[in-house]
Amino acid sequence: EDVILTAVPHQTTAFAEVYNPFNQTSDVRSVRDFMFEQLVVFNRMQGGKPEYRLAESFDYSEDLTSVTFKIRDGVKWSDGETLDANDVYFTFNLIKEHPALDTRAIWDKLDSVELIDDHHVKVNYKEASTGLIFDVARLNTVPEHIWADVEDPVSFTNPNPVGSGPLTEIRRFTPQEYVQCRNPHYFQADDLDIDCMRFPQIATNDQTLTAAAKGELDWFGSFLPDIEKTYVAKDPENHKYWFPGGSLVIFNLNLNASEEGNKEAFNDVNFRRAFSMSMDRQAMVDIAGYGYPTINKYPSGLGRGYHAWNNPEADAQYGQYTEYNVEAAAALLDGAGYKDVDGDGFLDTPSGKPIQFDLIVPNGWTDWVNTVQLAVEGLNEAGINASVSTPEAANWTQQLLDGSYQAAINALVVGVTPHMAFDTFHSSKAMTSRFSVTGYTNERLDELLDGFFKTADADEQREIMDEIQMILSKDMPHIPVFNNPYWYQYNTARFEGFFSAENDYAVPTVHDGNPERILHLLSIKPKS
Amino acid sequence: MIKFFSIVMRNKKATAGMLIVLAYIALALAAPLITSHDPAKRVARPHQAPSVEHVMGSTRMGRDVYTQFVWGTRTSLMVGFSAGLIVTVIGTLIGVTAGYFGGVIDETLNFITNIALVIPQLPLLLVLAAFIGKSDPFMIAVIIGLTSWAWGARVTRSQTLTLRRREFVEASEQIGEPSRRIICIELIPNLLSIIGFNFIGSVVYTIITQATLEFLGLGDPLAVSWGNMLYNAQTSSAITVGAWWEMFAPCFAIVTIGIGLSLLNFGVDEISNPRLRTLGAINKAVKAQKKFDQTYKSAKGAAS
Amino acid sequence: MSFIIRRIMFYLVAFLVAATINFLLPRLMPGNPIDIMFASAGNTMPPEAKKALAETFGFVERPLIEEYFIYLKSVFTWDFGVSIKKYPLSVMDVLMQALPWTLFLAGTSVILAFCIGSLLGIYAAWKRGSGFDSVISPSALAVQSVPPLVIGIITLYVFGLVLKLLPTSYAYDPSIDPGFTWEYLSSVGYHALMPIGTLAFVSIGGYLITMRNNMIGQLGEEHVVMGHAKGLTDKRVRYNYAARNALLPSMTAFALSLGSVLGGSLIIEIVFNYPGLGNILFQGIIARDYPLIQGQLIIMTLAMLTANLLVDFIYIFLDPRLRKA
Amino acid sequence: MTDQPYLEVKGVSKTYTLKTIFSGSKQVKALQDISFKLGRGEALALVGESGSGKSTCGRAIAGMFDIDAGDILVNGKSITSARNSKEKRENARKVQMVFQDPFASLNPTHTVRHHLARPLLLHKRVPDGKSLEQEVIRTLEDVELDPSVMLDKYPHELSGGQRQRINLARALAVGAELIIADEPTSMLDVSIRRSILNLMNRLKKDRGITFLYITHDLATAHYLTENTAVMFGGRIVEYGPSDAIVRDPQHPYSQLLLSSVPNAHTRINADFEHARDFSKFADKVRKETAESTAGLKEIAAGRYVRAA
Amino acid sequence: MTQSERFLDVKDLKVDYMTLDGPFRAVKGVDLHINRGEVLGLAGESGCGKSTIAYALMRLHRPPAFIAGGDITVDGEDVLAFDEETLAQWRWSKVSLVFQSAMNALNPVLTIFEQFRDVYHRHTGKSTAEARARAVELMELVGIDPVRLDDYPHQLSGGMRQRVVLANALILEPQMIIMDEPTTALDVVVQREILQEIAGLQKKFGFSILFITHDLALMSQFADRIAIMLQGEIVEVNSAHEILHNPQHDYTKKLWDAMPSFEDAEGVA
Ligand SMILES: Nc1ncnc2c1ncn2[C@@H]1O[C@H](COP(=O)(O)OP(=O)(O)OP(=O)(O)O)[C@@H](O)[C@H]1O
Ligand SMILES: Nc1ncnc2c1ncn2[C@@H]1O[C@H](COP(=O)(O)OP(=O)(O)OP(=O)(O)O)[C@@H](O)[C@H]1O
Ligand SMILES: [Mg+2]
Ligand SMILES: [Mg+2]
Repeated sequence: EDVILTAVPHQTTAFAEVYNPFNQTSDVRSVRDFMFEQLVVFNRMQGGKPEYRLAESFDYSEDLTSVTFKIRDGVKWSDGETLDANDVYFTFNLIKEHPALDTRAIWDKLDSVELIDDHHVKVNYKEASTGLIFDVARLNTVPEHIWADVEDPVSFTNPNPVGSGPLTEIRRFTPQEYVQCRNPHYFQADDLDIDCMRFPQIATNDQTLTAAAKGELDWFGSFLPDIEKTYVAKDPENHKYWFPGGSLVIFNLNLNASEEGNKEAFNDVNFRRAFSMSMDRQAMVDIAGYGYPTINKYPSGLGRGYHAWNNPEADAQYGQYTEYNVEAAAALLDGAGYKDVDGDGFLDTPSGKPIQFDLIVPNGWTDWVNTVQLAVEGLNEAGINASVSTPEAANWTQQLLDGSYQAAINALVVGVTPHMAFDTFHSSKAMTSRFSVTGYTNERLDELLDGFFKTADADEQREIMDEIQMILSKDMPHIPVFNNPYWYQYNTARFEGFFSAENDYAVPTVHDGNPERILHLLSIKPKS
Repeated sequence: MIKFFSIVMRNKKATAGMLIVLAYIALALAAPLITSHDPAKRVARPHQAPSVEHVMGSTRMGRDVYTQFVWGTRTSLMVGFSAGLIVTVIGTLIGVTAGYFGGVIDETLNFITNIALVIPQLPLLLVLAAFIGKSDPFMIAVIIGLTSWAWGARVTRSQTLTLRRREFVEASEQIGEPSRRIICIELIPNLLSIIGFNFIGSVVYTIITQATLEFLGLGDPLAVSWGNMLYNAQTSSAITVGAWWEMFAPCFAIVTIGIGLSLLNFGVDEISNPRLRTLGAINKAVKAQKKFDQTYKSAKGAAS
Repeated sequence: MSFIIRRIMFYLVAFLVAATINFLLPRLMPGNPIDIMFASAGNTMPPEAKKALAETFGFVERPLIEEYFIYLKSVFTWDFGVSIKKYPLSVMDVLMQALPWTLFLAGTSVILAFCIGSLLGIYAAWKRGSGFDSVISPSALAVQSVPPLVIGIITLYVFGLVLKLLPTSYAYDPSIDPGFTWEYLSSVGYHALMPIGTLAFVSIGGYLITMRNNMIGQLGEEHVVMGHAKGLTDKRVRYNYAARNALLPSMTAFALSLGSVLGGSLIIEIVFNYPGLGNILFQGIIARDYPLIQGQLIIMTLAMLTANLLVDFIYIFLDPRLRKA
Repeated sequence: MTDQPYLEVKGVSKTYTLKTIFSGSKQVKALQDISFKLGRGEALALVGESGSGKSTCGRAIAGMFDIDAGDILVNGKSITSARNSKEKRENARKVQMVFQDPFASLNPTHTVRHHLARPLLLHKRVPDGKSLEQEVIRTLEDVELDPSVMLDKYPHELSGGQRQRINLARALAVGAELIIADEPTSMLDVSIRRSILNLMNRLKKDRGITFLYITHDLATAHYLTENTAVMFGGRIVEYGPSDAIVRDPQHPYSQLLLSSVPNAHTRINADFEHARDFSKFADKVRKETAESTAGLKEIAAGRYVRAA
Repeated sequence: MTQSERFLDVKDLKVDYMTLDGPFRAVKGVDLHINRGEVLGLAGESGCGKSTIAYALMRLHRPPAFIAGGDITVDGEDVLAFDEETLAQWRWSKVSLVFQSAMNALNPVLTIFEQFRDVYHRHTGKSTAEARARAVELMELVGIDPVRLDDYPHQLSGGMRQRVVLANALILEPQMIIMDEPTTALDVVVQREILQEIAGLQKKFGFSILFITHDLALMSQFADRIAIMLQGEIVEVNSAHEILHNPQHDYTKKLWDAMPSFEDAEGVA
């Protein structure tokens, strides 16, 4: 009798067979990590501790401009062929040749890749970095003996997948469900107690809830309204969830806003602080977010997930500005010279220009829309003429990217260290992606951000991070409100060993894009 | 107007429909007077069951359902009536013009109408609504209005064609009435019931479609409307968490206004369509005949 | 020009016009599909990779007219390109996967609704003014004016969630392998029960009312009275004399709804998570999957045109007056 | 007959093309080479079998469609010669049509006043509102209706005879000089037919209005008109003084038509064989008449017959 | 006249139409009889209730009409006492009906033969082949080529259709045929053809006819007796000869008066 774990890594209306690990849009989201493993997984919950997968270790060169991976010995592809450095080398070159496969754009920063021997691959950077490895090590190595003959690897559906991960065999595939089973040659077979994973097609949160409430799902992550009532209460013994903080939700105020009044206000730190103080973060978390997000009152936006990096100095000096206090916000504005000049009931800038802006939020992102509505309530109360606008997601992105927005809600992807989120303020990144659209630059900050990965010394990094936090807390270029939850629910009726708040070993979600899910899979065991 | 009401009152269904519609219109007009909250503001704890303070409970976002219901009526009626107006004006114009002038004009307009009829409506609406982006209720009304006139145009055209063959139109031409006047003075008054039918039908269709679009998340989430109430209820899984009132209110509203308008339409149709007009009398006649047959038979039975 | 040739011309031109609207729609609207594709994912896909992908999908900057001809060619060769959402599957593959389900779901329900609605309509007209008529006809009307959406939600809630009688999702039990087995077919039927029921339910009203009104018209016709005078049975008069003629206008509505079948079940498919075209279209719209949307609209238009053609033929078949001039 | 006829129809033809479903199109020759003259204040009856083109002929004269060939002169001027809309309207004014169905020719949504005031206004026959009212009343009196009760009635409140009078009144209000009456009494009750006929007769005699009277009914034709044209299959088969045609029809179809007019004084022949023979005979006449292409021949002064 | 000679006997027939303002009496207590083999003409102006009587005699009146009183006896049988099934069997086999306009009386979607067959089947239960034979016989009787049996009504001319209806009425050899303005829509030549046909058939088979028309001249050519109707009542019944030469009631006189005859000519010679 096979041990089958039911999981929902992705919502879709129908599955279609695509086992190409470079495909970003496929509905089959159990290809990466479970079918094709990465070189190294950096465990975010453990401060970026490397968990070696296909690589057994890596070494930087002295000047930090190259890194050499030692590929694990004795790893076999699911068809029995040996996996070695040749495959890794082949894969690096494959994505170099086909930029559409290079989804993390690593070849922008790579100079070359060298095959040292059957067990060693050396990756040469364009410049020194200790951060680039987070992207480089995520490479999903594919078998050279198969992919070398593939004509167009971009549109290749890889119908008979040969992989290196724990589950490589597609036992059953229908548009409504597929079952992915054990790799007969898995290198870590001893730690794998799951024979198969079953992936039912589920299209909406509602349907997830229906299935989950019936206890049909073992490992999934979905927004479930009133989770205590709708899910946990159905089987309090086994229905569990854990929502660690993830991506950082912020408000972007466009420092280059086209409206004079807005620009003047946004460029005034007092205004930004008053803005921040008008945010009822708790209500946002509780009402818009159903209590699931993690409130973020770090003036730098650091977030509880990186609390280990926290600089208490920043809290002490600027902590007041992330406390909800509309009177204080109003007083601050008043003191800075904001008055209602034109008598419309809202404040104008010290130079007498009207402040009026829409906070844009993508239509359909309900929790955000509600968050913005709460934000506007607070802002209006403080005398700021803000309103909500809900363009389509595409339009929202567009406005962010071309800088035509005034103010927006946005989220920053967080990485292994806080560096990733903060790096969006690096002047070189300005306006290159929707994450770096504030228009704030600071030379000292650039230096610090650059320096962070130039060193492998932990204390030095710590110092740099402290100063970064001070700068960001002081200037408050963006207004953090909360960290989105990592959506993660599980059911212990049939399995145990799930990560949880008590057993917080790694980010626990089953979603594609969470490399740590491989660690999670290996720790799940059937209940005896 | 008075005539219209007295006609409506002749038919029970129409009267019932009329009352419902009037009730909603009153609700929409009196919205500021009969609500004490801001429909878009948090005024209660999330998902409070109906109580004296919040007679229809509160939404997940802590808004007052009753207030949203009442203000939503405004939106729905506004959208329904404006789209209905657009549909009716375009449909009537095209239909009457095609039917009256005939020939190349008819062929052209009829062709356009037929094309508009074969282009799948709902999908097109969805695509348009999604692509236009911020589709506030008024925008939706315009989109629906501009894409849904074909049916009305077709019906109006065929009715105009019948009328056109009626001799009074030919007589008007004979005395030298200009076309414009013939259409407006001679034809349109005779088309009123069809136009009314088309209008009311479009209003129902629009209200339903708008709610559907909003339910699918293609509307403006900030608008206070029944469709958004549904959408919000759906995204907060109101039913699953037991907050049935959040879902119930918009469902009830859409269903009753739909029924009200349709009954009105049905009744007006029964009144204006001579074949359907006499249904009440028919029922009475059937009863009268039955009664006669019985007395006849019993009289005969007694006699023999 | 004979009628047939004129009709065929009409169909051709209508198709072209629809195809052109189809072509222009996405191009006139804002938003780039590739951006949308990654917007919500929070993915950090770099511009280079995006551009490379865009080219794969055929989003190459070209003069509009050139693009139009390429598009027209693709329409006539049934090659709508690659779906963005379901990349690397072709649009045709995606649609063909969903098409049978929608055909089954919507086709069955339209036919059901038509049959039940028409029969009830015939009976209501026959007994016009009676208790049956005065209850069923306004109710039909009421049902007709209730959005499918609301009925869908209510049935889903009552039968699926509260009573737990019927499945709330899928076209068949996912653990069953498709095939010509009793297990599979019965599962398909079981899963289709609620969506088909809902769809049929909402459209019965329309057919009932149309049929009833036509029928009342027919019942006043002299040939129907003659049927009675000839002493024919009520049944024969009802069906062969009155209903047969009253059916003609209803057939139009019927065939047209057969035509809109492919899009008509959209809401129901979404509510019941049914893997049909409507669901696909909706996902396509959200994802700005232009090739998919275009392919789908074309197919829907084509279905609509086919249905119109069907109406033409049904008319000729049912009404001998049209067979010859 | 005066020297210049008021109406002259010269070789008028009209063919309708019917579109069919499968095969190509079918042509109906509704009028073929129709010619006749009609003097001012006179009346001409068009009689003939159903579908022979009587109404088509009337409509052609009323200018309701374009004819394929020939010419129609009213008062010596071709009706197609109008160069601008004013002339056209003036032409249209002179020739008015009174239709068969008195109900269908009145707009159910308007009152009698509307129906009469519009033509008066359109043709500027009134200087102001007050004289308009007087003019409307006068017109009503012309057709022997009581203005005090009629003015604000709707068509459905009127009897058939009253409706037909309003139709006539409308034609008068326009200022018609030639009235084409297409079976104006066939939808009326027998008992009021006579009064409409009398009215028309009076209009003809007292007002000098010219009538083209289209009918099935030879007796009324005889009663109202000076001349009669018998039509069959889009052609005139016989033309001449009504009295002469009634008493002594020359063309076989005219004879057949006349012999078929019910006569209260002769019992119908209830012999089965006779019925069959009559039927055969009628078919023969119809067939021969249809096939013949001969032209009209004058057989006496003002009497024309087509060779059978 | 003995009772048994009376094929149809109607006493005090009252027919009402139910309107929204209450019942409206269209037939106000009519007494009427037709002897065997007799042609009774029923004349009167439009709306006086002629058709209403015709329908009521076969109980074909449909709501909002209803029979409010009276007796109808046909061949000694009480028609008003029949139950539905007896009534259906009785119709057409004893009394048939030729409608006002044959154009609309035939079912447009059935072939001529099918319309013969369904009535033949229903009443005799005989096979299609026998129905065919009978239909051919009847078509020949009314002078239409039997190959037209497989045509649809719209493919026949108005006169032919009227004859088909007539043939249809004869199929079960009824003892009476009610004819409601059987020739109104036709031109005089065709009208005469049809009328002679009817007269011939009547002579041959000897059935009774209730002949309804508003054309008095036509009626006096054909009927044995004539009843004049005015607003739901019969105001005068007499032999055709008497009605023609010696009308009693004012209304009858007015009817005669209304028809210009050739003698009325005022035209120019
Ligand atoms: N608009 C039309 N389109 C096609 N054919 C027509 C049209 N109007 C008349 N016809 C045909 O032209 C012929 C003459 O028709 P018309 O109406 O003039 O006959 P009529 O003598 O007035 O007959 P009736 O006595 O029945 O009124 C008929 O065969 C008719 O079918
Ligand atoms: N469905 C109806 N509802 C109400 N009244 C009706 C209805 N049908 C007929 N009548 C009335 O009944 C009366 C008799 O009608 P009927 O049809 O018997 O007249 P008729 O003598 O046959 O007239 P015609 O010569 O026009 O056929 C008329 O006054 C008519 O208005
Ligand atoms: Mg005519
Ligand atoms: Mg009658």
